[in-house]
Amino acid sequence: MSDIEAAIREHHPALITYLTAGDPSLEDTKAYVEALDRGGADLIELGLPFSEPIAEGPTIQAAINRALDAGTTPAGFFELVDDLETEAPLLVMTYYNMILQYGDEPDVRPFVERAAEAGLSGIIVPDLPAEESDPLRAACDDHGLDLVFIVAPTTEGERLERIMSQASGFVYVQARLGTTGARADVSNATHDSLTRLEEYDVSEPCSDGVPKAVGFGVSEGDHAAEIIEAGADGVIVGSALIDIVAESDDPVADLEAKAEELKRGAIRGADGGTDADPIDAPEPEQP
Amino acid sequence: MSDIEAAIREHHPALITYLTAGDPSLEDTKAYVEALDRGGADLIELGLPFSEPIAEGPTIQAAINRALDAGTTPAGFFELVDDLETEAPLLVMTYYNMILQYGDEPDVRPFVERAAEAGLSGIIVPDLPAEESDPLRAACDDHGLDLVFIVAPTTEGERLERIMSQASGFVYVQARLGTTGARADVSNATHDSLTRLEEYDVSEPCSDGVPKAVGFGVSEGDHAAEIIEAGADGVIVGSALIDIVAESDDPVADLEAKAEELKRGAIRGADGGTDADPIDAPEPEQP
Amino acid sequence: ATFGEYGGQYVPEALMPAVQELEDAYERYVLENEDGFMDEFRERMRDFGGRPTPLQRAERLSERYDREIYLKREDLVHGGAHKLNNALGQVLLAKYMGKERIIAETGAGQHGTATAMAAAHLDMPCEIYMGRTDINRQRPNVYRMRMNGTEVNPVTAGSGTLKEAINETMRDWATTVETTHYVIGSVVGPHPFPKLVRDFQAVIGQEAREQIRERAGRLPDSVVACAGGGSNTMGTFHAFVPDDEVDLYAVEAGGSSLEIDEENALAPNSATLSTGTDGVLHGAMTKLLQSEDGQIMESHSVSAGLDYAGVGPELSHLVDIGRVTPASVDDEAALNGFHRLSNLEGIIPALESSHALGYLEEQHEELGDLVVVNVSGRGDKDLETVLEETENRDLEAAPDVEVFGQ
Amino acid sequence: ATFGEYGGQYVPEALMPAVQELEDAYERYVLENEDGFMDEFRERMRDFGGRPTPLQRAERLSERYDREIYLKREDLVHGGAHKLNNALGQVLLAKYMGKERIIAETGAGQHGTATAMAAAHLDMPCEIYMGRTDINRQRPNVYRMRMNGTEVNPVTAGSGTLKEAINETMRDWATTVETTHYVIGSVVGPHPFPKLVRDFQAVIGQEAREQIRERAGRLPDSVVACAGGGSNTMGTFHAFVPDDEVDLYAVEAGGSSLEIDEENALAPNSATLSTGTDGVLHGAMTKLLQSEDGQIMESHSVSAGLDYAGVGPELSHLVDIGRVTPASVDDEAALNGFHRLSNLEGIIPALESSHALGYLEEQHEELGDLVVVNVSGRGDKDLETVLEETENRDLEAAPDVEVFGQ
Repeated sequence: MSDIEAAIREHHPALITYLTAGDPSLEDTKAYVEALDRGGADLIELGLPFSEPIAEGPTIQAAINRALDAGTTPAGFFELVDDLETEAPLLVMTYYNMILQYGDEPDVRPFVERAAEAGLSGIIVPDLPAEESDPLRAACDDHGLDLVFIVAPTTEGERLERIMSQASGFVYVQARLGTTGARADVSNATHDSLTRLEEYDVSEPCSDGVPKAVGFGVSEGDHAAEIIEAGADGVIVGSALIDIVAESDDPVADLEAKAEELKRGAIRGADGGTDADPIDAPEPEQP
Repeated sequence: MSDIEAAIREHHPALITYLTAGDPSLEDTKAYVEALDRGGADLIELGLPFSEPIAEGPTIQAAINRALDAGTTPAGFFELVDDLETEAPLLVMTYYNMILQYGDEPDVRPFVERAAEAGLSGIIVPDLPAEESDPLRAACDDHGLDLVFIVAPTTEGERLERIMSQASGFVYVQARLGTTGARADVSNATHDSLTRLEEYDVSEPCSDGVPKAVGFGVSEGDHAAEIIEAGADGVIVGSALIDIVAESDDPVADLEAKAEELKRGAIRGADGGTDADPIDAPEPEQP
Repeated sequence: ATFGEYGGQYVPEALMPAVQELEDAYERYVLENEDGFMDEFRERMRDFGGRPTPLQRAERLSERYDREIYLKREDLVHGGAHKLNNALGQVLLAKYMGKERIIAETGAGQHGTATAMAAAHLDMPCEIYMGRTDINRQRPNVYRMRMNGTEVNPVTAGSGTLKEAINETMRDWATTVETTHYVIGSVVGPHPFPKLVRDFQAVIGQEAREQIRERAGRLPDSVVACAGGGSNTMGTFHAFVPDDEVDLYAVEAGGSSLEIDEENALAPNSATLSTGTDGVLHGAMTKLLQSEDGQIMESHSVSAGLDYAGVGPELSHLVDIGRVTPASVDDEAALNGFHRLSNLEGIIPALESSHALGYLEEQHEELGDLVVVNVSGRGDKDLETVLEETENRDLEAAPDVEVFGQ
Repeated sequence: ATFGEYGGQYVPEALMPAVQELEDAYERYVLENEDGFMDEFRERMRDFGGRPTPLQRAERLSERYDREIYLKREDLVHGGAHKLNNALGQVLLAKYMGKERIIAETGAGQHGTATAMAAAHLDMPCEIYMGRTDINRQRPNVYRMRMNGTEVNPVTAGSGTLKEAINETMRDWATTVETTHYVIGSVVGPHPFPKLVRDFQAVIGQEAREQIRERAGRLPDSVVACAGGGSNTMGTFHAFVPDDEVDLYAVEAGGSSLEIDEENALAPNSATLSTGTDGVLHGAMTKLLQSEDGQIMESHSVSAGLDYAGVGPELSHLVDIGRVTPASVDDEAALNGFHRLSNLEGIIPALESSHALGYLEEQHEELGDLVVVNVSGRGDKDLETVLEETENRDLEAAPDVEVFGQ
């Protein structure tokens, strides 16, 4: 069992957090990651910024732009990871071209090799569907890294089965169509997540063999609780954390507190204890 | 013999002058016409302004615009002519549409009738070639008016012969192609006129039966002399007089003096006396 | 005269030999195809001009008006309008006649750009007279002419628009007539221009007539075209004139009103066929917008290409004998027609053509079951005018164009 | 991958089903003409789009270069460029697929206006993403889209140009994929887009191949087309690819220099085929202008339509196997090409197409005796740019445009 799957099973229900590396600097990212680790994140995704983030909403796009403006490179990124000592395993989230271009020739292997060397446990590539993933999966296998697949609301039937069967680490269950980031109302996203989970047999934790974590629009402890209660093995939170990075006067403290809130919510969900703040219906849309 | 032809033969060589009626007002035109009459003009053309003077150069265009801006109408024009008592016979020069529209229906006859009543002796229509002139010529014949034809540098062969045979009053010999008005150098126009006259047998005054007067670009007494010496029966001057109307501080005096200068030049030409100020060659072109 | 009581050759004597020379050339080259002139003309209109143009069934207009509406797509001719049909024909004819230089007038610039294109294509020096006011209003067209190597001569006389540009071109021609051909831009001017231009434009109706028979199996009940000077009108109608069962509608610019302001010599429209009186302008007897005294009015239309106080003499004749029905729609109906075709059919028509479309909206019930409308040109040139004019009105067919808000 | 090592489907998982649905539709409707799709497409391109376009012998260019030069006149397609071939094909396909909404990106606005026209024609709701910078630079095209009833959504991210507009359209698609078809504007994007767009554009080369055989009695020695994303390029080349004796030249925008500024991630050119390296962008493996790390460069060209850091994967493949020769000319050569065709042939070409003409000037001696050049679009849209860019240079082919002096 991979580090990632082990972490999720051990810390079930799992909190998975995302930050863009280099936003606003790699030094800051180091402090933020450590804060999340302290706050209870069980897995940490680190975004290696790419200039064309087609799967991201405005919040993460802005984070990526800040990171690129700050001069974040793959080399710097890996040095950051070299330096990080977290309890939570680390994953890199980046676009396929960044992986291909690392090294002298377009080839996925140098990147994976360096990722393994830096101690990363897995890779998520938002623009790499299963159909195009053989070379990268082979390289990941060679170096003991998980290649995490995303399952979207449009993923159905045979394709869903095939992806589930290839999955390692965890399956990233995309709560709804669209891009990353909180929309006008976060509770809609929560409801979408719950609907998504109905497609799987989630009566038991990790019930289909591989853990399922839900992302896209999760931002509060109560949403985490709802999602976990509905059967998810983990929740993935990104944009809500980026907002803290961008806006907080004390991001380190606030990130740690946010991780704590989310983790508590997840645990509450696992205990079936969401009564305190039930989400009965979508809130009205904000204009 | 018509008034016009009689005037040319009696005062040979003839000075024919043009002014736009109503420039800058009909009262002023009256005074100017009388001044030209005193100064020695043997025939006076009065322009009835039309909004689209396609045969005129910039000087007469501007005069026509001033006259139209002053509110000059056919009715006012004829009233002016009613009032004028000049020794020189008067002609009206206007475009065909002005003639057609006088009266209730498009018809040339009301205009000709009124022209005769006002005492005009002839009509010149710059946009009416011989081919389209039958109705107007018939009306003119009915009322004893001359319809004066223009012969252009491009008028040759059969057409020239036909026009000469239909001519009454005088033939307007257009010195050169283009529109009315002095060009950069007036002596070129004089030379063009002389060349034009070579087409006719001009060894004797009025030698082809009908008098020939040369216009387009004549502005000085010496040019008049040259042209008459070459065999013309008259010279036609317009734009040079319009310039006086537009620019002089005392147009009445200046117009009378200009007419005297031109008439003297014409007489000198008839006496063969151009030696005083010979025009041997075109002057260099003005930039 | 040439057409009933209309037409003729009312030009200065100096131009008569040139006009007669052109008459001779028209008969030999155009009517008799001497030296294969018409073959070469047609070949060049195919390869250079993009002919034939389609006759397109307008699906949504057909639905809207509950009858079959077909559009003749002259907007697809090279340069963006039917104008090239005539300009290329005349420049080629000038070449056959041994002329060395081309002049032409232009108002909004459509005829000027077409002539400039034709002159570049046929390697003929070309000068275009254009009113100073129009130059300032239509800079893109001035640039297009300059790009084609044509001189553009500003005309400052009068209001600095089309009428003055024609006057000035005639003056040039009176000076240079021996070496120069004047490419008149419409079915106006002295004989043989109205016939010559009509014959070059007649390809519109010839194609449309054949196309509609092929598509609909019969002749149309009516044919609708806008009319300014009338070149697209006569071009569209000519082939149908002998077909008595086909009604022909010439839609003029009603401007803001059909009334005229006699005192200021202003007609706030260009509805010459509908409201004009007989007279002589620019070489021909025809219907005119004129004062009682015979002074030519300043006309007006939101569409610069229709903004002319005269009209082709043949159209005057066809109206007089009842073969062509004159009609007009106002600026607002034309603007709505512009927006409607853009929005419903994905074709942005010239404001000129939009008058025909405005008439279709207002009077489609009179037009029978099968209607051909000539889309004489494309409307890219009119975008600014339409935006300005739309802003001041509450037009039912206009979209909100505001995307620059923030 | 789809073309040798190039192509593929590098898209977010959420889009995979849509991409596969499109693959299925492509095979059925386009390849197998199911329900007569291709028949309807061809009929609409004839009646609405104005096809076939002429292949014109360029007389003065032929003389200048002492060889036979033929121009494929895509500038005469409705809307003013080859873009409609693809836009109409895809909007029609979306209709056959039961989609209810169209989205597309646009840079300078050519693809946006073509898509808006097609959507209006086929009565499909349409939204276009366009960078805020491009919106401000290309207002007339924004107005044209609005006139056709299309929404224009400003994209403020990044430099606010084409690349960002594509990103944003992909994001919309990832949200609305179930009801919406994304009309990609070139032979780029995930499979099957590069084949689909190529097949809709292939009519250019199919017509040209038949026309040149008819006119010259044989195949050309070479075919020249400009290349940005590559849709007019592949459209022109596709029919000739099996003809080994025909050389194919893809002329890219050399911009101001072929050097790149790695530090600022700027390429002062768009010469992807000539200088790019392999990578993945916008769904496909292809040649790219990118930094060593893999960040996509800001590209540059005086021609907005060529200004893209990627290129169609099939072109990358054809260059790799030696079937297509990549080439480039700089901004100045393109501007001279623009002026030359305008002046000598009376055709104002798009600045994109002007690159092909610039290459003709520089390298005609390599091109053999019989050359076909694709004039992918008309240049009216480029007048302002050309005036500005001409003012700052001493161009041998440019006229003096000053007529506004006084």
